Amino acid sequence: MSYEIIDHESDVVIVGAGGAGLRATLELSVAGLRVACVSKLFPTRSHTVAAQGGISAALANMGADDWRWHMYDTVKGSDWLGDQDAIAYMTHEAPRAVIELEHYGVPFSRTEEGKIYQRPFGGMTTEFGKGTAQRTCAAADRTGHAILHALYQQCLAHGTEFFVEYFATDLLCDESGAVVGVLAWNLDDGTLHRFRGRRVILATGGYGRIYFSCTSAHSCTGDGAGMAQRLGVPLQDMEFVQFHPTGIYGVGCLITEGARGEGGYLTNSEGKRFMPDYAPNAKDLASRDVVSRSITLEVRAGRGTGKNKDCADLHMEHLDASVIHERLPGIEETARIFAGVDITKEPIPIIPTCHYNMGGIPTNIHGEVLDDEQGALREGLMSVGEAACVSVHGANRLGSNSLLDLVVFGRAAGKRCAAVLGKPASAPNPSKASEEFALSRFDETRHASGGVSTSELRLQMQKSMQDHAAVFRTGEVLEEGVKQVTQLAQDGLKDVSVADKSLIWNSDLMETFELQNLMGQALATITSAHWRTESRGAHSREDYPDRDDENWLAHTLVWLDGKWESRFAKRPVALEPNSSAVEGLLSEPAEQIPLKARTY
Amino acid sequence: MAEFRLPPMSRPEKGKEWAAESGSNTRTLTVYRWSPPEDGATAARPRLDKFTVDLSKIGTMVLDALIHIKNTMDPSLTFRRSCREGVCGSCAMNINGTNKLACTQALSELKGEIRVLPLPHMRVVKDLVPDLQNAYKQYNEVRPWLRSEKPAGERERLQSPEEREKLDGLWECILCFSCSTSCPSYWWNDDKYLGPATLLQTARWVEDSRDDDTEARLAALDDDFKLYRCHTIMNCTRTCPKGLNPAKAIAGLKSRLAEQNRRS
Amino acid sequence: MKPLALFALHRGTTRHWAAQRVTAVLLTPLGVWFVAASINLFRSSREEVVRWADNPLSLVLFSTFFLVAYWHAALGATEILTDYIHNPARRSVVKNVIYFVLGLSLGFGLVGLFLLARG
Amino acid sequence: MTSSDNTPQADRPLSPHLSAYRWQLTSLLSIAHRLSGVALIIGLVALSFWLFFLGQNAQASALVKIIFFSWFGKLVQIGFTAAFFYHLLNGVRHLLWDFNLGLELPQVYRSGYIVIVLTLLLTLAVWVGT
Repeated sequence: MSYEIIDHESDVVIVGAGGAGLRATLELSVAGLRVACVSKLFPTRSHTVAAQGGISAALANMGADDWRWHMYDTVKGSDWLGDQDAIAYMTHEAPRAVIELEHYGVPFSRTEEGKIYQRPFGGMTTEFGKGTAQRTCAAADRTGHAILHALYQQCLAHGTEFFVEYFATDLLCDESGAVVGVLAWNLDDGTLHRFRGRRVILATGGYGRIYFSCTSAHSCTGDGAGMAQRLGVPLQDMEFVQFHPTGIYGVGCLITEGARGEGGYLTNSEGKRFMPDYAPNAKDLASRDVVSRSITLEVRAGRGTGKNKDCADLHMEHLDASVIHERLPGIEETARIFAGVDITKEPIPIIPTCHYNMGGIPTNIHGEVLDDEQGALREGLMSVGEAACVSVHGANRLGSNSLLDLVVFGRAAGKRCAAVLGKPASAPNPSKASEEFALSRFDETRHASGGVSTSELRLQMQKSMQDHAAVFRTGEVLEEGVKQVTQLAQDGLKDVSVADKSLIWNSDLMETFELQNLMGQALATITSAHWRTESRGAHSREDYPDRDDENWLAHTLVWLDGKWESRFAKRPVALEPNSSAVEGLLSEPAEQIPLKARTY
Repeated sequence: MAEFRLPPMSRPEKGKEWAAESGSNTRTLTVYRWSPPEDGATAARPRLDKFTVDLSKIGTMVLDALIHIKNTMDPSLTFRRSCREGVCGSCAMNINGTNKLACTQALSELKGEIRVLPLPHMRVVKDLVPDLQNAYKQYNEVRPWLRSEKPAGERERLQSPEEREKLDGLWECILCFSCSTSCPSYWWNDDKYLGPATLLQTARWVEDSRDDDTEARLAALDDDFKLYRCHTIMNCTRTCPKGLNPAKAIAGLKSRLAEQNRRS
Repeated sequence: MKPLALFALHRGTTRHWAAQRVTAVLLTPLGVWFVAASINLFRSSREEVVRWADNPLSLVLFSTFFLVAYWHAALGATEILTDYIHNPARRSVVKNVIYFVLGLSLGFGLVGLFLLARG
Repeated sequence: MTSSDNTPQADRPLSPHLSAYRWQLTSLLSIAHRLSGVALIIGLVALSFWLFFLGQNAQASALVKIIFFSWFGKLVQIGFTAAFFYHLLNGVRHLLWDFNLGLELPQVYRSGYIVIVLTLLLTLAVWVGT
């Protein structure tokens, strides 16, 4: 094994060029620090591009609104697992963040007065749950596309250096364990690169591909969290996986909640609108976990639609064709291509589909990674976006809060780096051992020649997760799942084979690295789900149907050791919104949202 | 001189015929293959491999077939893909003679044997992965970001729904470069002609009521090549997987530039 | 775009583009006239052609058509050369050769026309 | 967009283009416009020389006449007529496009077919009707 390694030095290395990575990159470029943004995808191909409905902010363009109402909705949506100080910060920052995006050139849809158009979204209310809020700022139904492109364009405007189609395989540390860089593989020419920096920000997105059916892109393989896990960093709240109520039946492509925001609704095989039975007030705009469970219950009760009676119908044919054309053109296209449905005439068959990972690398509101239950920081390492868990989404994310999360915390992380790092300075060197580890792992994986192909192993994992850790969960089924996935991780990965040994654009090898990353997160997800014996938000245990605040009002931290064995700890939820973490950051104090039963 | 024929070493030769899957409903795909030479070896010519897949085992799109081939027949088959729903622009390729996104091109809509090639007239990195550096560079060259001297203020810049509507059909571009690589003019002058994708992006900013740099943007196009190699062949519009109309956007740029030059 | 923009003066490459359009616009009616007028001309005897060329209106229209057509041809040829010949020096040489040939042939045509008109 | 300097770009093959891209009405009519234009340049030169010879004397014109009335000469003339009408009609199409008219794909196809049909009809009219 001998690889020539090309060296790069900067102040901050950012891994991932989706919404969060680009926002952080931009902030640092503006601050005059040297940034290297390393991404396995060309920036505008990141999964942020697929976000449809919009980005929430209490701009009050469509009627009265207040960031504290937004905060209330987010805390309630999170089933009180979200940290209230972080949520206060995010919702407080939201209007500024969205205005900033507009200034960057995002082509938002407009109101008659020329302001940013805002649509209703699930779980978004006024006056602490009393009315329906129109809070979600939209660029038709391609808001993620609009934001991602604008952020990339702003980075170009600032001359940021991108390393595109470089796959980061492992983090590099110095002798003390502080993170000082990454090892990355340039797909274009097959060379290995060492990116050294005083800080590394992981902005690698979610890991939706642990499931067989998901709305996530093929590239959503949680590479950052995988790297962090190998370093012994814990992951947080991994059992909380959001199933989006409306994925297209069979293919899993997303139909935005904005479809219901604009007036769409769900029916069962009897043609009946069933959501009012489950959520009398919010109806079809209840939060996602509630709607997903309702659909699943309808199907279980034999009232599913379709040939196999295993889906529900999403109706938009009653909407004005001009509304669809102006505000939901992408949905019209997606439904036509993937479901063969003309939404102005017929309903779309939909099914809850794995969509978002609330859990991830635990961080504070500056994106700095927490290493244990006491909140000690991992030196040099930061994380933002879906890869991270701040936590603002708690047990269930509200639609249109994820794009907000990206830009608010991407910016916060950039600001923190700029504040802490000051002027450009040289980066420390990684330790020999750390480099050795990364290099030998690269080489071993490349030459893996076991008995099972990467795709076969991946399929087994995805099926296992799908069958054992979906919308509803029970201890027994989870236990079987834990067994299966552990075995796949322990024995399967050892026995994997990489058929292609080349170095240039070897996608077989890349998919194997991705599978290694996925596997750790699949295991973290299913073991955490097994560990948490209550139902909260997206985590629905049939054997423990109630929320248990006495024992479980806490974040789950899960570590994996070298043998893929899990270890757990609880970290308290921040219930005080005006904590020291947000001191001086809120223009006015936030009020604590007291615990109560969650109904819509 | 423009080379209308491929250089000898670029001409694909007959490749391997992979063991066909059995089933009552199969389709054959002919797929362009090329791998860079391993250390010291000399480069081989590209080849066209034949794969026959059982449609009952896979999804409905060309991308599903390619993934199936990669997963079950030849793991070394390489192509870009990500969102699989037509929004990220990764999997643009030449399918049965026109450029499509493999993820939104239904197999059932294609007749006969399916021929899958990389985007046309591009340097091939491996199999179906073309080198897009030049296209990205050209995109950067038109300074595709909002430029305005006016202070933005505390709130959003106002833009009427009518002004905003002018951006429809422009901002949705996913930079897949299907259009540029369908354009013979771009084939012959890809180093100097910006191509439909990048020109569409220029139009996106020229038409934006919030952008104040229209004049400079147009003036930057005023040479023999950047804009004027467009001869309204319309292959771009014909092929755009998102149904956009780059040719129309370019026509708009030409007339705006003409008017600007007349005025000044 | 205002139609007038076509007929106005332009700078830069726009001039070439505009000139191509202006000549095209002129050639449309002139071309139709030319076809109508010349349908039988090619098959006519020399005397008939002479009689035809003797008419000042035909002569003016024909020479205009002739000149504009050559202009349009030269612009079109340049466009093709710009597309296909990448080396600027070589392109310039070929362009000049073509311009020379076109100029020469235009000259021959005009001389012929002049002779015919004189009878 | 950085890549290291030792990229083996020179080895990379060029992907198939002209030979692989499907001909369709858009590109066919476009190249036809160009080819008819080239033909017409040749026609224009021929016209000049016809005038020149005609201007000379009776002998020269007699020779020209023989050429014109030969079957080959006729064929060439029919070709020029078709090229002329095609270039003229498609040129009008181009002019409309320059005024931002008819650039939607269905319109492009419709006008394309109209140009083909009109070219055939007009050529026929000239050579059958006279």
